[in-house]
Amino acid sequence: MARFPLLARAGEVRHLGLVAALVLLALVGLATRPETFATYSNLVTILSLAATIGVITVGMTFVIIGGGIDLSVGAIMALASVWATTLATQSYGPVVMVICALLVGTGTGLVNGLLISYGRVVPFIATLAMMVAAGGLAQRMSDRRTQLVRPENSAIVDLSTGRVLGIPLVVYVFAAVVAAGWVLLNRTTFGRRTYAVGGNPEAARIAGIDVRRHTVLLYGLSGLCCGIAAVIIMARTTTGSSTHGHLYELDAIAAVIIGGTLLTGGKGTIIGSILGLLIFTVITNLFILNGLNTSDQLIAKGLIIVVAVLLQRRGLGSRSP
Amino acid sequence: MARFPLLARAGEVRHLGLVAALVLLALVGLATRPETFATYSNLVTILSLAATIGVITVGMTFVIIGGGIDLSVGAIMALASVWATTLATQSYGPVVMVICALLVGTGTGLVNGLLISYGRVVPFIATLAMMVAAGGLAQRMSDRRTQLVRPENSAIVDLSTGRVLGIPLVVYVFAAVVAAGWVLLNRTTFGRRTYAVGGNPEAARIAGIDVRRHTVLLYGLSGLCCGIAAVIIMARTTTGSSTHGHLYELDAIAAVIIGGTLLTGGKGTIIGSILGLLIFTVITNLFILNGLNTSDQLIAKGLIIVVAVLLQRRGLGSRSP
Amino acid sequence: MRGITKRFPGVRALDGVDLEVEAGEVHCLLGQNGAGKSTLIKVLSGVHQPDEGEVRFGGEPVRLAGPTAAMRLGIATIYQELDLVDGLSVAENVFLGHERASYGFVRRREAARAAGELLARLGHPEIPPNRLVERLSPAGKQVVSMARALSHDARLIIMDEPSAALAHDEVANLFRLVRELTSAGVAVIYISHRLEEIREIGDRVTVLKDGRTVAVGLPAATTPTPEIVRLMTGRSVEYVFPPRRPRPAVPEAGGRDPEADGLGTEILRVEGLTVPGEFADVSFSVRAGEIVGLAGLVGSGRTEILETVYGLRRPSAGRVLLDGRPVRPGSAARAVRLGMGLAPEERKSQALLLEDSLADNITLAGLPRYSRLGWLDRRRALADAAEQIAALDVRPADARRPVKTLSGGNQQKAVLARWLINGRRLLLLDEPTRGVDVGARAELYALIRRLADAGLGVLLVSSEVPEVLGLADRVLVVREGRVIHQADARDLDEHRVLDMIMEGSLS
Amino acid sequence: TSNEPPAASKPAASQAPAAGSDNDKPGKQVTIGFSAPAADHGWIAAIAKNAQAEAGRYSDVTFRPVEPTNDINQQISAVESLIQQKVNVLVLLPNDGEQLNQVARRAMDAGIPVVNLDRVFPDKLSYRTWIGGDNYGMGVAAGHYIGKKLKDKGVSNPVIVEIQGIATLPLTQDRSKGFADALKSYGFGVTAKQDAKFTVQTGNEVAGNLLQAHKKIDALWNHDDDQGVGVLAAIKQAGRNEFFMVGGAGSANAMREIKAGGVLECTVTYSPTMASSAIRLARLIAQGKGMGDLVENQVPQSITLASETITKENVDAYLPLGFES
Ligand SMILES: Nc1ncnc2c1ncn2[C@@H]1O[C@H](COP(=O)(O)OP(=O)(O)OP(=O)(O)O)[C@@H](O)[C@H]1O
Ligand SMILES: Nc1ncnc2c1ncn2[C@@H]1O[C@H](COP(=O)(O)OP(=O)(O)OP(=O)(O)O)[C@@H](O)[C@H]1O
Ligand SMILES: [Mg+2]
Ligand SMILES: [Mg+2]
Repeated sequence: MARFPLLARAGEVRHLGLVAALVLLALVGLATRPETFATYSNLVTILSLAATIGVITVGMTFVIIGGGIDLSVGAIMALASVWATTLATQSYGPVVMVICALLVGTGTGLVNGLLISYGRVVPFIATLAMMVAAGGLAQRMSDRRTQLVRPENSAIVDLSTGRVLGIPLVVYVFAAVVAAGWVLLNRTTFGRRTYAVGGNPEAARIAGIDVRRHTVLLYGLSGLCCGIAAVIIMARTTTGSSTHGHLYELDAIAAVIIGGTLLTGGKGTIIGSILGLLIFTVITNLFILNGLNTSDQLIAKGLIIVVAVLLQRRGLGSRSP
Repeated sequence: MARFPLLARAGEVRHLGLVAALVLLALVGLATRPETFATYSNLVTILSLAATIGVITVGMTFVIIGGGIDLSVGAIMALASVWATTLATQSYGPVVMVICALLVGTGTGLVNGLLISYGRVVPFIATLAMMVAAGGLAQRMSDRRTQLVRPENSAIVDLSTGRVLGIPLVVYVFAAVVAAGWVLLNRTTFGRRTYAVGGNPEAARIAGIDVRRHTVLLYGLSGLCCGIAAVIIMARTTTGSSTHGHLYELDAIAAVIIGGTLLTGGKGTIIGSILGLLIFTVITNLFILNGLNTSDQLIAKGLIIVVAVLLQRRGLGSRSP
Repeated sequence: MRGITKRFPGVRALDGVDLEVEAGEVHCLLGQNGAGKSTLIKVLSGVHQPDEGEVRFGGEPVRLAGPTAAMRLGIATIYQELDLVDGLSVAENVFLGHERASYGFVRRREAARAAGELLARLGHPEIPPNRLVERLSPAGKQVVSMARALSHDARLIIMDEPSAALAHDEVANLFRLVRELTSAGVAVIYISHRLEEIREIGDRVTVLKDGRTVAVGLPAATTPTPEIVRLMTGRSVEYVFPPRRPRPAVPEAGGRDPEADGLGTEILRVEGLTVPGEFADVSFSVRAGEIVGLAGLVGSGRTEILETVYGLRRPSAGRVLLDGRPVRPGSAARAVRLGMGLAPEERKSQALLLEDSLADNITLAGLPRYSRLGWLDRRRALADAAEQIAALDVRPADARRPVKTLSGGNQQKAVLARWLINGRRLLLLDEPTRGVDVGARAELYALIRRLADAGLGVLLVSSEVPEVLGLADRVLVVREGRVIHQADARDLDEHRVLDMIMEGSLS
Repeated sequence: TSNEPPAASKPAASQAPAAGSDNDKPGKQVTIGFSAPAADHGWIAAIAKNAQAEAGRYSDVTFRPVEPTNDINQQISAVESLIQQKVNVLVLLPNDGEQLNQVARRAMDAGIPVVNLDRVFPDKLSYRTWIGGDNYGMGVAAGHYIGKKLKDKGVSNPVIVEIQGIATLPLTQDRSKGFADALKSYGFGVTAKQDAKFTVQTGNEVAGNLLQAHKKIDALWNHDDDQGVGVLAAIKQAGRNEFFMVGGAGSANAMREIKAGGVLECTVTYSPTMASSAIRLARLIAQGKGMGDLVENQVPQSITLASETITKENVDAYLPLGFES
């Protein structure tokens, strides 16, 4: 946990295992597909594809460090994308669409937080219920149809097609969210308190931290990330749909845990989560470059997850018990 | 935790909330579909539908009380059903098919357990990896096709069509697994150790319990339950397929938690889990009877889950902190 | 504080308690385990809301709606259960909840510097403010807790058993600080089960019993011990340490005639045991009926020695023989089968299933006894548990009560009872009286002695030198992972042992 | 898409003329039970909508749909409950024909005729009539379009990429086989294939990666126009246009793209109007009538729709039939 200058270097040791796993995957890519893997456009593609879950993973990292879990991220993203692409919303133009997605995401997240904090429903169940309900609501709003972003609002689609320095704008959005998440977690009282709330809620309460309020904010933050992810998926697919984000929660949680965050809370890093996620994204890319079929992809993916986790523990070295 | 005689009665108070939720649902059923809901054949339908996940839920209860989680149950069930319906297996007749399903389930579960105990991979990740890999293997073995139970092995199908006292045999299998699970958890040293291992693994280890071995056995048990569930799904659908059991893990975990088992381990009951599951199944049945569309069904389901949890907490009354 | 009443579901933890503390004094709170001391101070620091009663501070009635409200008034608390966050650094823990920050951004350098100053004031400049708290020893964590209390500009500092995790010299350090505070006019509420500390530092004493005040404002220095003990326990405790067997004719005569000194055969022999980085070349033996004590500073490696004997750690050299047979390391299950039992240092985290019943806890290590083909003989288990509960006088004597509702001393008895139901050869006791009140302590001492008299070998670790000297037959002095001296307990006195564990030399 | 002017999303078949007979006249009152997978996909949604709308056209039909689900176990229960309710005839689009076979057979045994929609039951005793699309034929149509066009261009060793739907569905395998067989007749083969999951998002992800794997592509067949929206977006994002694309199913959106002229040149139909036809057949079966244009007194045992090829030339004729994804 590189939170103080001198620890910073030592802290990075934590991620050595993950970096090693990524390097290994890259070597496999170079060996099997030398002509395509290391190209600029392929790397950009990997990052663009990682952007959606990546943003969600940042929010999930906060929630899990804070001692919770959020199963509803995929459904919230779907709901936000649907709400932002209804005819009514679209009539107000792209800016309102973005604001709508962010508000819907944040609002739904806050409802999760209130249920958990004040309703005292365990996070797993509260967010599972939200996953089911938000998914249903998204279907209902969209009448189960895929809603196209209308041509007059194509400014949203430009986020994925528009490039600066050859890199699509969605990648910048992704990077900005990661950077903001890192600063928030490591440099602000909100972030430091998140560790306290997750690691020892009783101690946090005794120290005068409003644990309930903080928990509500954490889920709100996760919801906000889902809203941003909804904007990205709208840009990537040119649509809003209730099928967006299916099973994202599992991938996001897995990325966070592979990144070294404890499911019990109180420990973890944004960088680890993003590295964990990139491992997933690079695996998929490698498989498709090599033309593996889905069944083999799945078998290999299972094995790679286990190997990545074992490598990550080595990276922790003697610091793990 | 009704582990000593006199506590047994007090223990049942725990489930009052769940029973109340079920009664409420039943009243809704009687009010909306008086002519069909309370019929014998509808109740039998509910139980047959509950049997597959029900058996899995029993294994999941053990794993969660023991401090773990098993995301791979659906995939293991699919793999077992596929393996048991390959032409090669089918050529040995129905008994071998059943044994094959049970062995595949147990074996895969044991691999989970070994990864977690001796490989020290956190349960969430180990079983997630297994979920992905077993799913892929099932696709591969079946060549992504649905495998029919051959006519000469129709003894397996008879489990769902054959009836004793008007009740299909699968319901008896379900009941037997629940009863066996209850006895194992409440009346054997294995069950006692499960509570100890989940409640305080360090204390259990120092008290001379082989925590690692016990953990391996718990996942093996969960795998065995998946094997049994595979037999039931083969009987119900007359097929083995890699698509069986999709998302069963979420339903099973939710049922266990709604049933009052702590996700942190050390506490919980089989009866609670089964009540939790029946709530899900009755909800689905009510929706079918009332012809609700999926979106509304999902929204309602999300709300009902939250209400059930709140009711269940009331049922716990003063015993919760 | 006047007429404070606090009810928890099923218990009335406080029942009209009065407490009055003056500026500049050290006011001690005494009482048995579960008397309500911690609950009282939690009311005072805003963690619990009282059901009845009134709190006045500086003459004004105040409402302590939450921890922040108390802190704002200048009430700072060092809690009994450590209240630190493992995943945060020392500095972050010190300022948790009142971070040095501007616009929500932590001023990290300033926080580190300020934390460093506080630690230096506490006599621990060596603790780096940037280190993660999880990497500190229990004593180090206690120091951080104190630094946090000091970081508030407090007019009243409450310390709930601050010395439980501290070694002897650390306690002296703590007292120096307390005197510094009181001379600056700060009031201190001090809770401890060690009467000698109360005598040394306390001005006045308030005694709680079963959630009621039984004595207010007794002079700390002059009230006689039996009087205090009587107030706390409601009865008189005549002796503290039980009598030993008669002194053997030839001490340390093992070898020629093992039974000559009234002790039995050798049960445990440890030869050249070494765990790199923890301890080296440790050799000793324990005989039937003998209590062997390990004295040493916190962090000297005694816990590790016990754990290695028990098979929880793998030694790099040396061996452990139980009844002459080598114990292969690697699993506690094997040690248990061979007849060892360990009562670990951290009762709650290492020994107890807090949610489960007393009976479940007592029978945990004896499950094979109640298993017939895996079937649990619940009647016999319950009967055995009840028998031990009666024999050890566990209160309340209700086998079905969840163990988390028991007081510390009774929980400790439950841990001991666990090992008594299935005929142990050797008991390893790590700090068996930590956090246990005087009355229960005397009972535990008597119990341990009875067990030894019945033929068990006992290996005892305690940070309280008088306890080791009073209870053990033979004492090993451990310093920095080495046994530097062993002798019959009657040939040692407290002063000499303290010198040895601190200086490493014989004075 | 639902956010188009409402007029365009009217189920197409309801505007189609009735068969040339007096079959449309009210007859015996019948209850039609209906079960299909969950409508999380435009095509399936169109199926449900068409069925509902078609049933609504007849005063003598009581429509009894059950909760759609993607879980086999639940669909079995749903059908069981329809059998209990003793409907006159069942229209079933199973999640998987083989897995629902047994319960369909039970319905038939209970005297309830089953109209098997699209995904076929393996056992002919399990249904009275089957009506569905021709998945193999769809692959063949796409294969012929691509093969012929590349042959005409004189391309040798073309890079042909295929994006499938859900890999575990038999229909996917049929489509792939038809595609490969048709290509073979031109001496071509599929260079790479991957499956998306019938959703826009997976279509986008898979296509994004596939376009990286093959820097130069000659032709691309995407099985499904729903996921095709995501595929087209990925092609735009990669800035690629050196190849042409063929779609599948025939959504209105795909037709508009074809009309506008772009990468998507053609789509091969698999029309959800079959659901409307199935309801009509079910009604006729229950009323014991035959089909007006046929000589037979009874409805035939099986009806296979042809897969048609829609290109810029004929797209205007098909636009009214396109379903909104
Ligand atoms: N949160 C709680 N819920 C229920 N009961 C509690 C709670 N906290 C304390 N108690 C009960 O209140 C009583 C007083 O406990 P308290 O911790 O104040 O004792 P204490 O005097 O500090 O004892 P010790 O010397 O062991 O620290 C005990 O019976 C205890 O079991
Ligand atoms: N300041 C410190 N920083 C980091 N680790 C420490 C520090 N002090 C002690 N430790 C470690 O803490 C561990 C536990 O020491 P512990 O206090 O349990 O020893 P002990 O001699 O058994 O003392 P006791 O049983 O009296 O508590 C040891 O492994 C030691 O290396
Ligand atoms: Mg206390
Ligand atoms: Mg120790």
